[in-house]
Amino acid sequence: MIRVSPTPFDPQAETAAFAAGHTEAGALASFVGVCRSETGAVTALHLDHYPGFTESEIARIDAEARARFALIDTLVIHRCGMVRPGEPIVLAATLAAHRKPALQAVDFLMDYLKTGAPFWKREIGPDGERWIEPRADDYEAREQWKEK
Amino acid sequence: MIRVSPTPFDPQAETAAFAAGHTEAGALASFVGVCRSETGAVTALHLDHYPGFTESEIARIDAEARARFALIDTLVIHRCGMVRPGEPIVLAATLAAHRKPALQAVDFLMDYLKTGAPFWKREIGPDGERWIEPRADDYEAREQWKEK
Amino acid sequence: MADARILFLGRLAEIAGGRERALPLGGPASLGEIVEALGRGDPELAAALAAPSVRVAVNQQIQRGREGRAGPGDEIAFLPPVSGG
Amino acid sequence: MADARILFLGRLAEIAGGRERALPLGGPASLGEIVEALGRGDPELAAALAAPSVRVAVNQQIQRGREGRAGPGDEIAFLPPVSGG
Repeated sequence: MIRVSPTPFDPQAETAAFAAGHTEAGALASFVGVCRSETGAVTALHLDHYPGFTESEIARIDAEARARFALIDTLVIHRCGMVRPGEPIVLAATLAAHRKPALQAVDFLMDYLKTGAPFWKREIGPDGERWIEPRADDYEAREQWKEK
Repeated sequence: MIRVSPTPFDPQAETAAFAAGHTEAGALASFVGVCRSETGAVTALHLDHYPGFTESEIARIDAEARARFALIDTLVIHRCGMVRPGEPIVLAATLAAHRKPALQAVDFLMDYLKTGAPFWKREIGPDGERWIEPRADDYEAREQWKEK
Repeated sequence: MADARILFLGRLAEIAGGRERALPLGGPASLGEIVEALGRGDPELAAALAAPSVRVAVNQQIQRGREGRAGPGDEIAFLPPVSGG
Repeated sequence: MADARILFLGRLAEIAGGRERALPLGGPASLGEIVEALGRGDPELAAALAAPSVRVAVNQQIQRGREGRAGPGDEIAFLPPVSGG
């Protein structure tokens, strides 16, 4: 399941609901990216997105993960709008029969979301605002999957 | 924190409690290994352990993960005793500033727990019982960390 | 003349002075012509839209460079480099 | 003669017919002597304890092979290959 949420979500409650009822899944892996306060330098993060397009691009990344790894199910929830320090920005969770595909798929999803999910991040702090783009090592992390 | 639990635990509630209060953590990664029913072939899994020794060996694995990766905190909960299908066997969770160390440390913890945590697993089914030992690929997964 | 709907995402909205704009078009035009029309009298926006890192989507379909065409009623979005996760 | 406490973990408990056993010892002995005493009259247990995959811990400290020594009051544990996670 894929969701872009304009309001805060509870990653553990979402993960519990996702895992419930999959009795054949031996492995549940998950990652939660959280908005950091950078010891006060960040008062909020604003995520612009492109409704419709953003969801369909995340769906493409998700489909690629399902094609590459032996997964039972996947869950991606991504915030949009104004996010406060301590609030989750993204949750990627996978269910699989075995641990390696579950963990690798979460790693893959995060590398691809980081450089491919259509969001535009603006960091808002007491000293002003700045736009955030992926770092060089984010692009490198994504490239590594192409050799595999 | 490390815990060997003789009774079922709620991995999402444990993860939420673990993550609470770490406002500088931008990344939370976790893995939950669940007892599978193998479509009815398994009615329970019994985990023998060696009290005291088991905890200290898990603590060594955990210390190795903290030494290798830039982590803020770690959590390992491992069941002992009789585990029913659908119940969690193990939870490994990490908090870090960034996603790569968080995810890699969970992968590392699971590879080392699989081959190094002192538990002895007996699978109980309608057709009898059998002892479970790590598979060849579990040992290989562990070996790969030594090259890195 | 009917309008095409122009969307400026991320920092482009700041440069354009708004997230959305209506662009009157007499008929189908190349993306190059549309970019030129949007940048007329606004060199900062013209430079920003010309950057190769800025992708263009027509009706939510990413176009190769500035090769596509669009017309009245279409939605044309300008996307700077994304940053998810 | 005082007792050493012997622990058989995992499948060794099945072979030994119990998870725990008291072994009377007159004084410190080599692990080789202890393994021999435990396997006396029980060839299946003797073979299981001799397997190189079975590790021995004395007072929760893993020993190198069967090189260590233990005496009365010590806890000697036999550990077949583990399987966590």
